[in-house]
Parts: sequence; C-alpha cells; structure tokens
Amino acid sequence: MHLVLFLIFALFALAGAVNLLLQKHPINSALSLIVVMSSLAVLYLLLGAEFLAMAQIIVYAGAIMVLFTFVVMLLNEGREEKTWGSHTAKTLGFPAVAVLLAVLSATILRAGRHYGMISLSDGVTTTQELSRVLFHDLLLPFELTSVLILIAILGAVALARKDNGEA
Amino acid sequence: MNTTVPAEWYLILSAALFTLGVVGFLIKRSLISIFMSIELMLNAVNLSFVTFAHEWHAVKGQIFVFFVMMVAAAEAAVGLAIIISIFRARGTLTVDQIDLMKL
Amino acid sequence: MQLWMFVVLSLVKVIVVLVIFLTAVAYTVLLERKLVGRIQNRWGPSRVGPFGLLQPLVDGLKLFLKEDIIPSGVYRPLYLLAPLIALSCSLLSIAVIPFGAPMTWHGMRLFEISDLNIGLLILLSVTSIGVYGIALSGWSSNNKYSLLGSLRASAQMISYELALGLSLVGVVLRAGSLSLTDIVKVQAVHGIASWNILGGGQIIAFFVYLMAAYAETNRAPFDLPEAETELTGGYHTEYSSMKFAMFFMAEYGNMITVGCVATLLFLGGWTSPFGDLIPPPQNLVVQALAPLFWFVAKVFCFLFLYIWVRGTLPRFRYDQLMGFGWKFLLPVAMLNIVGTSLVLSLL
Amino acid sequence: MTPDIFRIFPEVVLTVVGVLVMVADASMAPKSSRRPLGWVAAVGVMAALAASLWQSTLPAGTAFFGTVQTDAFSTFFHVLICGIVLVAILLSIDTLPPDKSPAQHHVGEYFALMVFGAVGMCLLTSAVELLVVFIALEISSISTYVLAGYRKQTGKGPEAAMKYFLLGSFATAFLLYGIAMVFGATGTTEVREIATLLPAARSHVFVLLAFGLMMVGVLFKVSAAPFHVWTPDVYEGAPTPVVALMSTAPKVAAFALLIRLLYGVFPLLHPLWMPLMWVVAAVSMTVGNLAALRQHNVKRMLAYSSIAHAGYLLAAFTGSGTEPIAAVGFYTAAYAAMNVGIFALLSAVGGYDERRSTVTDYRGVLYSSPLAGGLMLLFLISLIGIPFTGGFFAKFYSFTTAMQGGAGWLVLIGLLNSGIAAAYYLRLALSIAQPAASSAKAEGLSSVGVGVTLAVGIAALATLVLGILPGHVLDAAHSAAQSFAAVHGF
Amino acid sequence: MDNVILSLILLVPLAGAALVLLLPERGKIPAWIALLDSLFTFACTLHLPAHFVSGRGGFQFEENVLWLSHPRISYHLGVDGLSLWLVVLVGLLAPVGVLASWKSIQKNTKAFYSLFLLQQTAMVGVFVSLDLMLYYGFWELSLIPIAILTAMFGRNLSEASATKAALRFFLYTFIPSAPLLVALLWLYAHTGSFDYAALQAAIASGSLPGWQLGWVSVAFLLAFAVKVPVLGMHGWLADTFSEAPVAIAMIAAGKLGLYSLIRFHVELFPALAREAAPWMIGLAVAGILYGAMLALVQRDFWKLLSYATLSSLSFCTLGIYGFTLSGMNGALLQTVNEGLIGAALFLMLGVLYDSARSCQIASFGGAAHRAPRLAALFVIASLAMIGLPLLNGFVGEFLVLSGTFTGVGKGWATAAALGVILSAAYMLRLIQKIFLGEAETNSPRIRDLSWQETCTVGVLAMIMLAMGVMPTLWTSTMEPALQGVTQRFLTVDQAPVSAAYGAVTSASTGEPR
Repeated sequence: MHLVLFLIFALFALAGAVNLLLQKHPINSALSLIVVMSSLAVLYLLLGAEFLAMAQIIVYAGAIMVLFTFVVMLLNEGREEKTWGSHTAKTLGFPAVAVLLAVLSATILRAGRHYGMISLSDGVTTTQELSRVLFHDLLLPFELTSVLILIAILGAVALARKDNGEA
Repeated sequence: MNTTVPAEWYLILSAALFTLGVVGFLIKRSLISIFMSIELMLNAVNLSFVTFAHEWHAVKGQIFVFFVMMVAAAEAAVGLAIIISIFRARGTLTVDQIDLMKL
Repeated sequence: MQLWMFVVLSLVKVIVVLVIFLTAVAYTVLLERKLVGRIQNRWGPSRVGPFGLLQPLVDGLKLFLKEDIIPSGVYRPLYLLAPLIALSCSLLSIAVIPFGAPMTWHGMRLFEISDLNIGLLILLSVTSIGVYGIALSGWSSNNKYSLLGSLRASAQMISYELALGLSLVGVVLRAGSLSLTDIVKVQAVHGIASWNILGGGQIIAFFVYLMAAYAETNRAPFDLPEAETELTGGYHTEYSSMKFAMFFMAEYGNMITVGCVATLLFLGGWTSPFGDLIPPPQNLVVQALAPLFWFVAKVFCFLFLYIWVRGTLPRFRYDQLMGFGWKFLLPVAMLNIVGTSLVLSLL
Repeated sequence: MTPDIFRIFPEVVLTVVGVLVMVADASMAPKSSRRPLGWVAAVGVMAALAASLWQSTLPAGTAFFGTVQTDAFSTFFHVLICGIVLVAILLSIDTLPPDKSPAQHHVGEYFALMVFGAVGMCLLTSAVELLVVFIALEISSISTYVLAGYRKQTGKGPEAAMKYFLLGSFATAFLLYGIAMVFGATGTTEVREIATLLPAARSHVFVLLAFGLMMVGVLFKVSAAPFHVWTPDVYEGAPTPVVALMSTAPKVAAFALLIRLLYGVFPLLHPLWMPLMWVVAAVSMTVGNLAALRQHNVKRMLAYSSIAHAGYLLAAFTGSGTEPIAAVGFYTAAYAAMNVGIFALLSAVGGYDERRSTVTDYRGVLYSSPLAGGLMLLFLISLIGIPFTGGFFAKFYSFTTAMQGGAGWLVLIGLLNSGIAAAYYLRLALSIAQPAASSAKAEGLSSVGVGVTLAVGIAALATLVLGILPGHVLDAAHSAAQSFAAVHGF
Repeated sequence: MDNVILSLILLVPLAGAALVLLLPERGKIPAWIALLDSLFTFACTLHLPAHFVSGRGGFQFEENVLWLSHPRISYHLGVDGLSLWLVVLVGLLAPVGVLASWKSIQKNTKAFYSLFLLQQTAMVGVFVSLDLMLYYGFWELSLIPIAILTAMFGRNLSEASATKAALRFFLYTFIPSAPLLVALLWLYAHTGSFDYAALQAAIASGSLPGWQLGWVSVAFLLAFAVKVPVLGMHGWLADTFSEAPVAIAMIAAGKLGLYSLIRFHVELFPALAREAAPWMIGLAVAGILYGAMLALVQRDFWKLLSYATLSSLSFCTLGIYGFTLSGMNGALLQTVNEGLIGAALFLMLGVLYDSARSCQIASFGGAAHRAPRLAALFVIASLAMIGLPLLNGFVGEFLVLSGTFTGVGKGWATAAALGVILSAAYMLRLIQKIFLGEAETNSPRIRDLSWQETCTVGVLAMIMLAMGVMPTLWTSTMEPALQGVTQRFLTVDQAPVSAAYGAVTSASTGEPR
C-alpha cells in the first residue's frame, strides 16, 4: 500500500513539475505547482509528518499559491513568448543541469544503502512532539520568524503600494 | 498491505524535482513562472528534509521544513510585490524585455 | 480487519454521508428562501409540495435540464475545472467531521468518515484549497465582473483565513489536541457550562470565528464577490446550468460545514446541553441517536443565524471589509490567544 | 550564568527600534517629514552598537539552547555591521527625496527595513545553528531585496530588485539543499555537532555534495565569480544609499558565515576547499576587474570592483591557522569603510535621482565641491590600495596570509589585478580632478546635511585610521579569530 | 634634535599640506605657505649634512619605532651617505618647484600646493625608510600626487591627453609594484621581517630558497627600472614630461628609481644583481644612444628633454651596474646632478612655454635678445648637462665612464662616450634654434625670467658650479656608503679604480690628493 501510494503521488509530483515547465501560461504552471505541492503533502503523510502535510497544504497550496494565482489574475499577463533563453543558457545551462541531476542521483544512490526502508505508520511525529522541540530548543528561530514576517509585510506593502502623484 | 519503500526513492524524487526547478529557472521566460520554479526547488528540498527527519527520527528536520514554509511565504509576499511593481513600471513580465540594464 | 471490509464500509459511510449532506444542502436553500421570505414579509416558495417542501427537487431538476452555455471567450480547461474544485472541496471537508458520539462497530467509527488527530488542520487545509474554485472561475470566465469578483473573493478569503485560523487556537489550547473528537470531549463534562462558548471562555473566539466564517463562505454581509448590484453576480456570472448549481451547492455545503465546525468547537458538538443532569439512556439506539439529534439541532440553529444575518444586514464596502478583517478581527483573535494562554497557564 | 537575552541584546535593541520606527511612520501624517524617524533609527543603531560592545564584557558562551554563540568573533562583526548600518542610515536621512514629494511618504519604512535587516545580519554572525543561519540570512536578504527596489519611479529600481530577488532566492535554495544534505549525513543542524559527527557521517559523498551546494549559496551572497551576475545590475538600479549598505553589510555577514561554514562546519574538507577558494578568488578578481574596465556607469564599475574585492578577500582563505579569519575580519572592516564612503559621496554628489551616473558626469566635482571631491579621491585611493589608507592594509593582510599559506601565484595574480583595478579607479579619480567641460554647468552640492557629513566623516576617519594606525582593529580581528578557533576547536 | 630630524623633514611638508587645505584659497596664501614650508623643510634637510659623521659607515639619524606588531612593521628611518644628498636635493627642489609654479598655477592653488607638499613627504619617505614596508608605502604614495596633478593641471589644453598621460604614468609605475609587493611578502613569509638590515643579513646568509629569490630580485629590479626609467620601460616619460606641471615633471624621473636600484637591488641582492648586470649594462648603453639619437631629431622641446633625460639616466644605470666604486660614485653624483640640471632646464623651458604657449623648437629663434637672463642661465645648465669640465656633469660622467672602461669593457665605455658627444650635439642645437639667430617676424612673445626665477635658477647654477669645482665635498660623504656596497662583492681589482678616481678629483679641483 505504501509502495502504491508512493508511486502514485511521486508520479503526480513529477508530472506536475514537468507540466509546470511545459505550460506556457503562468496560471497553468501555478496549478501544476499546486498539484506538486499537494502530492508532496501526501508523501509527507506517508513519511509520518502529518502536521507538515497539513501545513504544506495550508501554507503552500492555500496561501502562497493563492497569492501567485492572485497576482497572475491581477496582472492578467498572457502566455509567455516562446523564446527559449539565450545561447549561453542553452550551451552552458543544460549540460550543467544534466550534471547536477547526475551528481545528485549518483550521490543519493551511493549513499542510499546507509538509509533504511520506510514503511507506513512507523515513526509518526505528533504535533505535540513537534511543538515541544519548536518551543524549546528552537525558540529563537521561532521568534525570529516574527521579524521575518514583519519585514515581508513591510516590504510587500512598500513595494506594491502606488505612490500617489507619480507616474 | 504494508509494503516498504527505500528512503533513497524519496531522495531521488526530491533531487529530480529540484533539478526540474533549476531547469524551470533557466528556461521559463515569465518572471512569475521563474519564481514558481524557485518554489518548486524549495519544495523539493523540503521533501529531502522530511525524509531525513524520518530516517534519523529527528524532529528538527520537520521543524526545518516548517520554517522553510514560513520563509517561502515571506519570500512570496515580497517577490510578488516586486513583480507587481515591475509590471507597473514596465508593463510586462517577460524577462527578455526587462533589460534596461544589460550585462 | 480485512482490507475489503474496510473498503466496503468506508464506501458505505461515504455514500450515506454524501446523500445526507447533499439533501441537507438542498433543504438549507429552501430554508433560506423561506426565512428570508418571512423576514421580507413574503411567503417564500410554497407551491411545490406541502409548504413548498419539494421545491429543492424541482430546482435541481430545472438546473439540470437547462441549456449548458459555455461562452466563447472563456479559458475552457479552467472554466470547467473551477466548479468542480469548489464543490469537491466543500464535500471533502465533511469527511473529518464527527457527527455523533464516538461509537465503533468492528473497529470502524460509525458517525464519522475518518478520525485523524489533526482533523482541525485538515478542515483548514481543505478550506484553503477551496479558494481556487472561485478564483479560477472568475479569471477563466474572461469577464471583467467575474474577474473583479474573484479578485475580491481571493483577497477576502486569504485575509479572513488568518483570523479564522487564529480564532481556533484558543480552542486547541484548551483541548491540547487538534483532534475534533478530543476537542468535543473536553466540552462534554458539565453540559452547556463547559462548552467552549461559555465555560471555556472562548466567546470572543466564537464571534471572531463567526464573522470570519461568514466572510470565508462569501455570505452576507461579506458577499462582495458576488454582489449583484455591482458585479452582476461576480465570479459565477458566466456560469449556467449544472456548473452554476455546483457553485451553489458548494456555497451552501460550506455553510453547513462551517455550522458543523462551530458546533464541534464551540457548542459542545454532539453532547447534550444538560450534561449529567439527564442520565445517559440505556437503549443502544437512543444512545446512538441522541447525540446525533443534538448535533443536528445545533447546526440548525447556526444555519438559522446565518440566514437571519443575511436577511437583515447590509453589505460592507470593500475597503471596510479589508479594514475590518485586518484591523479588527485579527488583533482581537490574537488578544484572545494571549488571554487564553495566560489563563490556562495560571490554572 | 548570563541570561540568554543578553546574548542577543543588540538584536533585541534593533528589533525594538525597528518596530518603533515602523509604528511611528504609520501613525504620522502622510505629508510630514520623516527625517526625525531617520534620526531615531540612527540613535537606535548606535544603541545596538553600544550593546554589541558591551557584549564583549560577557564571557564567551551560547544561549537559547545552543543556537547562538557570542564571543569576540561575533562582537567584532556585530560592531562592524552596526557601524555600517549606522552610516547608511545617516546617509539616507539627507539623500532621500526631499520632504513633501510623494516618494518621501513612508520613508520611515525604509529606515525600519534597514534596522530589521541589521537584525538578520548581526544574528548571522553569531548563529551556530543552521536553522538560525538560514532565517537570519533570509531576514537580511529580504530586507535588502525590498530596499533595492525602493526607487520605483524609474524602471531600473524594480528591475534591480527583481534580479536580486530571483537570483538570491535561487541561491538560497541551493544553500538550503546543502543544509538538508548535511542534516541527512549527520542528523543534526548544529554547527559544532556537525563538525564532530562529520568524520563518522553515514555517507561521505553526501558531505561533499552538501558542501558544494552550500558553497553555491554563500558564494552568491558574497558575489564571487561565477555567481556574480546579479551584482552590477542590482547596484545600478538600487538607490545609492542602499548600495552603500548592501555592498558592505550583507557581505560582511556573508563572509562571517563563510568563515563559520569553512572552519566551523567543514574543517574536515580543508584540503578540498582551499584550492577551491584559490580558484574562486583568482577568477573573481580577474573577472571583476576586467569587466570594470569597460564600464562607463560609475555604480556598475564599482559593482564589478566589489566582485574583485570579494576575490581579494577570498584569497585570504588560502592561508593557514587563524590568520585567514583575522585577515578577513580586517579586510571586511576596511572594505566597508571605503566602500560605504565612496557610495555615500556618490549619493551626495550624484543625488537621489542620479543626475550624475557616468564617469564623465563626475568631471569637475573637485572644483564645484572641493571637500566632496577630495574625499572621493581619498576613498578611490584607498580602493586602489595605496599605502596609508585602509585599502592597502586590507589587501596587505589578505595577501600576506595567502603568501604564508603558500599561495604565491594567487598573490601575484591579485596584485597584478590591483594594477588593472587602478586603471578604472584612477579614471574616475582623474575625471573628478579635471575641470568640467565648459558646456556642462558645474553644479555644486545643493545642500549637505548633517547626516551625510557625519556619514562621510565616519567613513573617511575609519579609512585613514585603518591605514595609519590599524593596530587596534587588527588586534580585535585577531582576538576574534582566536575566540572563533577556541569555539570550534582548531 | 638628531633623533627626530628625519621625522621633522617628513612631517613638516605634511603639516604644510594640511595647513594649505585648511586656510582659504585667497590670493597667494597657499603659495606662500608652501614656499615657507618648503624653505623650512630645506633648512631641516641641511641639518643632515651639517651633523653627518662622514667617516662612519652605517645609518645615522636613525629612528626606530614599532608601528605594527603583527605583521611586524616598524617606523624605521635613517640616512647614510647614499641617501643623504638625495634628501637634501629633494629639500632644495621643493622651494624651486614652488617658485616655478608661482606664475603658471593660478587656479585651484590649494589642491596644487597640498598635493605638491604631499609628494614632498612621499619622496623624502622613500629615501629615508629603512623598513621595506614603510618604504613601499612611500613609494606607492609618491605616485598619487603626480598622477592627480598631471590630470588636474595638464599643460596642454586637451584634458583627454592629460588624463592619458596621468593614467599612463600611474599604471606604468603601479603595475610593476605589484610583483614588488609579492616579493616583499615572500621575503616576509620567509624571514619574518621587513627590516632592511635584517633582510640584507638573511639574504646574504644564503638560507633562502634560491630560484625563488631570483624571481624576488627580478621583481624588485622591474619595479625600479620602470621608475628610473630604463630603456624599454620609458613609455610614460615623454607623456609625463609634456603634460605634467613643471614642478611635478622635474621630480618625476630619476632619483627615486636610481636610489632604489642601488639600495634595494644592488645592496640587497648583491649576487643576483651581478647576474642581472650584463642585461642592465646593455640596456643602459642602448638607452644612452637611443635617447640621445631621438633627442637629436625632436621638434618639441619637452620631448627632446624627455629623451635627453632618458639618455642621462641610462648613464647613471650604467654606472651602478658597472660595479665599480668610481662608477657608482659617479652614478650617485650624476643622480644629484640630473635632479639639479633637470630642475633648472624644466623651469626655464616652462617659462618659455608659458609665455609663448608653444613647445615647438622651430617657432622660436633669437630669444637671447629678448630674454638675456634666460638665455645665459639656460646655456650654463645645458653645458652642465653636456658635461663641460668645471661643471657638475663632468665629474659624474667622467667617473661613470672611467668605471665602465675599467670595470666593464672598453667597447661599452666608447659607446657611452658617444652618447656624451651626442648630448652636446642636441643641447647645442636646442640653444642655437631657440636663443640664437634672428628673431622671426611671427615668433611668439616671450618674457625673460622674473627676479625670483632668476634667483632660483641662479642658485641652482651656483650649486652646479660648486659641485663641479669641489666634488669631494659630496663624494666624501657618499664614498663610505658606496664602499660598503662594493666591498662585499667587488671582484675587480680595486687599485686602478681608485687611481682613476684620485686622478679625476685632483684634476677637477686642481689639488693633489
């Protein structure tokens, strides 16, 4: 069952990611990304991270991606033009990316034997455990996020606001 | 009913998604799609974190993901605000046309 | 338990709940029409069936048989997808709601499709996905009113989701769990006195939740996304026939879900308001059905309130709406969290 | 026992000041002048500076369950960063658009962002937990992204912010993946634990991969080649006072992070990263200088020059022992002084709307405003690396360290590069020194405020002190290096 | 007094520069301050020869204060016979420079005089530093004022050419100093010291790795050779001479490089310097001839002067790398001479140029009628340059030639002597074209020397004469230091050199030695 679920949702995630690249319209890309994120949420569940799975949907799919679609809708920017990057990007970028993937996969495969098998419902992390670490060991970073969010709000407002009286 | 999956499959999936994100960053022409590719990369990293957290039975890995989400939210707010301001200034989101300052 | 049995039982539960839920949706519509009619000194539907009770069926038939018009300028894939998203999210959320006392049969919960210890989070996440239905519908319709409507809707839903989520934190703090069953359990001890809305001291949170929930479901006085007078119907202007019906059902489904959640979180769920004053019945069937009765009764009251508000209050202006959400509800919700945690830490 | 809060005292002060400024800005009448807010921010940063200095009286130690570490190392960089932010704020007070213009509204946010950004940068230097590192880095980055795009009136402002933002987030993703790999290899994200666990890590290839990915992220932040492409565009598009800040303070913090990563997390890989730094240093300085030669826009030119300076700085990492840390500390201080100084003058002379942007636009500055022109010459001379200025000793220490580490060729490349660099610095210097063409009306500075005067004064003083009496700062850098070595055990 | 005099000489111009900056730019205030300051500095420098114990080897008036403990850099100053007269020369040329600029610099006098005085400090610093890092500091610092002043006060009307000249000068001299710094750092990495004496001892002990040390010495040589300049590295010379203000042009070439060659190449790396000697001798002789021949055909007197300078500086180089006592003595003397003569010529040509706004030799003629003082003094200076006996040029050239003859080879000496003859040719041609003959009808208006200029050049001429008549006054202080240099590695027989030296001194002074 774990295997089946993993395969299904891994496939969803990959398909979503590929679709994100292939789609020409930003809104389709955004929807593909939502598919990826939701599939990842399921994978998190399989890995026993139930709180994260929900947070993934609430924060990523439900807030961040809504912002994205919101902006796409607001700006109503049409399809991308079909310019496939510069020559440098083609000549340097793709081999580099291929190398990156090769290195990553090779590394993981080589390192993989040090890691175990994962079965369903082993090591589920409850929200209580999570919060215990979060509010004890990692109290400082948690407090820091408040500054981060404050900056983000401040910055977003500052940038997106229309300065009245200016072109 | 309860089959197992090797941990490296999750990691490979994560690597593949990360690479796809990098590809997207390189080939996409619309600012907003490029930004989405970055989000894809962050998501891929998160999957790695969760897998490792499961492997080490370390809650910290999951919390890291939680913080990445926070950061992603903050980045999204700022990034989209920047996109809006650039659209106001230039009327386009195509990278090739945003070239006041060429390298 | 065998796998096949699990699957069959689950399927049966899903179908039963779905049927009941959809019926409830249909009759909520009727309830609204009737009530609003009375408020406006009219009768409301009264011709089809006794007291107009068959009206929902006829309405459904009408919508089903109407010509399905797809305007030529729309962006088809999303135009078709949007109502589906809206309706399925609305239906999904019912899956984690426990309707009655936690009774099991062969290890399966009877009055709940699925019990998870993060039930509340699932509810929130499904709600947050629901935004897409409305957002995409407006955009893909390629109509300025629709677009304006969906822009308003997404902004509004994102804004109020914060207040909504925060208003629930106090409840979670009190229960120490995200499981809906656990949350009801802590309210069961002394009947109405220990409900979150009274004994739990979450009355402020309840009102914040109430207002945020109205906004989340795009109901009056927060129904700006579909304000007929300004936007000729908002995001669903271009929809007709079954697709329109889907939005319609989604909206009322959401209302019911919100009512259920309010009941579970603030009004003691399926527990009786009298607590131990009335001894628990011995008969097993009564034992099973009494909580169901209380639950339905509370949800009904909540729906009544919903409709009552719609019938009486005028619509907000857009800036008022945003200001209210960010400058009033959000701080109040935060203060509530601080107060609750202070009190809890002192106790 | 020192209470935990004392270990993050400067950050707390900064946060409080930031909130204060932000709230004050929101509650002020839209048309009223925001200058007082700038002064409030400046005083606040000064308080944070004092708090950092006071921290040096505390015994070295950790706080918040081992997530932050204060010692001479963190104090050194705290003081440096607070100093830079202070100067940048002073500078901004006078060079931002005049009161009553619409662009002036909500300038309070600008000051608040600077102050908040300082929180992240400061914390980055004392964090010993990668999670804190990550969040601190993001705080500093996000505030700089926003500040870079603050000049929305021109098309260049948002464009700069956009490029900075996209490439910055891209790099952050790499850094994050690296952290994930480290976590995967060791099961922890605490710097010292990682260092002790790494030799026994489950998978050594993971460690290598993690190292590579993290380097991509950090080298981007310090704008070393080949991760430098964002620099010129961002510097050109961002408001000049912001460039004064972002060309220095985040870089200082990023170098502190680089030290922490190289010596704290991956001391094991020393044989690997030393040649890597060698190559990156050589490439950065060469690429930066050669590209700068071709620039006409002053800010672009200085952007490329900052890439070259990153190269000179990285050269120090080829040294051995604690020397590199001290050299980097000193270099960042000197670089900060002269770079902030030159950008301060650029913004004072060039104006917020950048009346002057190309090298030839600066002709005759020495005649129309002799003091500003003279100080520009001073900073340029320091950037060239002429003795008796901070720039000389900075290069000197960096290259001495590299020399002692046996990287003689790198030193030669570096010094030849500084010869090339002299050409374009001097081009600007000579342009300043020549009389303006008769057709162009030589306009002096409209009004030089107290803020700019103070800012430039501090920078000039620092440049000269670092060039003539560098002893104290050098001692501080050395003790920072010692304490860092003590913490990370090498 | 003796233990702070060098600091005083260093700091007085610096203080003067600061004072110029602080006071308002009204009338002649900056010029007067600069003049008084430089005169005071000159007075201070005169303290040195007055209290110099000429018999004693080693450094005198030493000051040694630790500047930085890590890396170990000291504020270590001192002079010996080698640098003594150069310091005095710098002191002398400063007021000369101020007076030369008195008329020609009218705008931005503050910037001019403060940078001029800064240059003064840097040059003195180069001559008196005994810590190599300190030396390097002053060496680099000396580039800045020249570059900026050239750009600011370019003599031609086009700024582009001034910028080009300034950039050229700076890069030519700055880029070779990069290897120099690498070499210094290398030395520090291996010895742990920047101190001159310590480094000298360490190099002499032979403990440093050989082939790398060779490169180190090459780096030193390269940096100095460009500054001299030696043939092939003189690309900056003509431009700077044409563009830089008179006061700057007259100090830009020669002294610093030649002094550095002796002190930091020959003295520091005796063995390696010997290996480089054949190359340097070849370059020097080629430079003498090349410069002289090009000087013959120039139409522009600045260019003529620059090639003449190249020629005569190559003479000095030849003397140094001949490795004979007399050659070195001559070279050092010639370095001082060059400074004096060059200053005088520059000053006078500057007057010509300023009044006529032309540097074309052909556009003058018969100037002697209109400017008799100018003509007379110009002839004296030119004769000194040619090397007429009883003037200072003669002694230096003779010493160099005789040293080359005995120590290097007859052929080289002959070739160098040819250079002397050529120098007579081009200088006399210059005199003839400008001052003699009939004034053309459309020749530009020129003015004679003003009283202060006359005094200045007159003083210079007197010194030339004095040096030509009584060279022992100078050589007696130089000799011990140079003996120190040569003793350690002089391989040629000492006797004939001393004899030649004795002969020439007695010949020129008329006293038996």
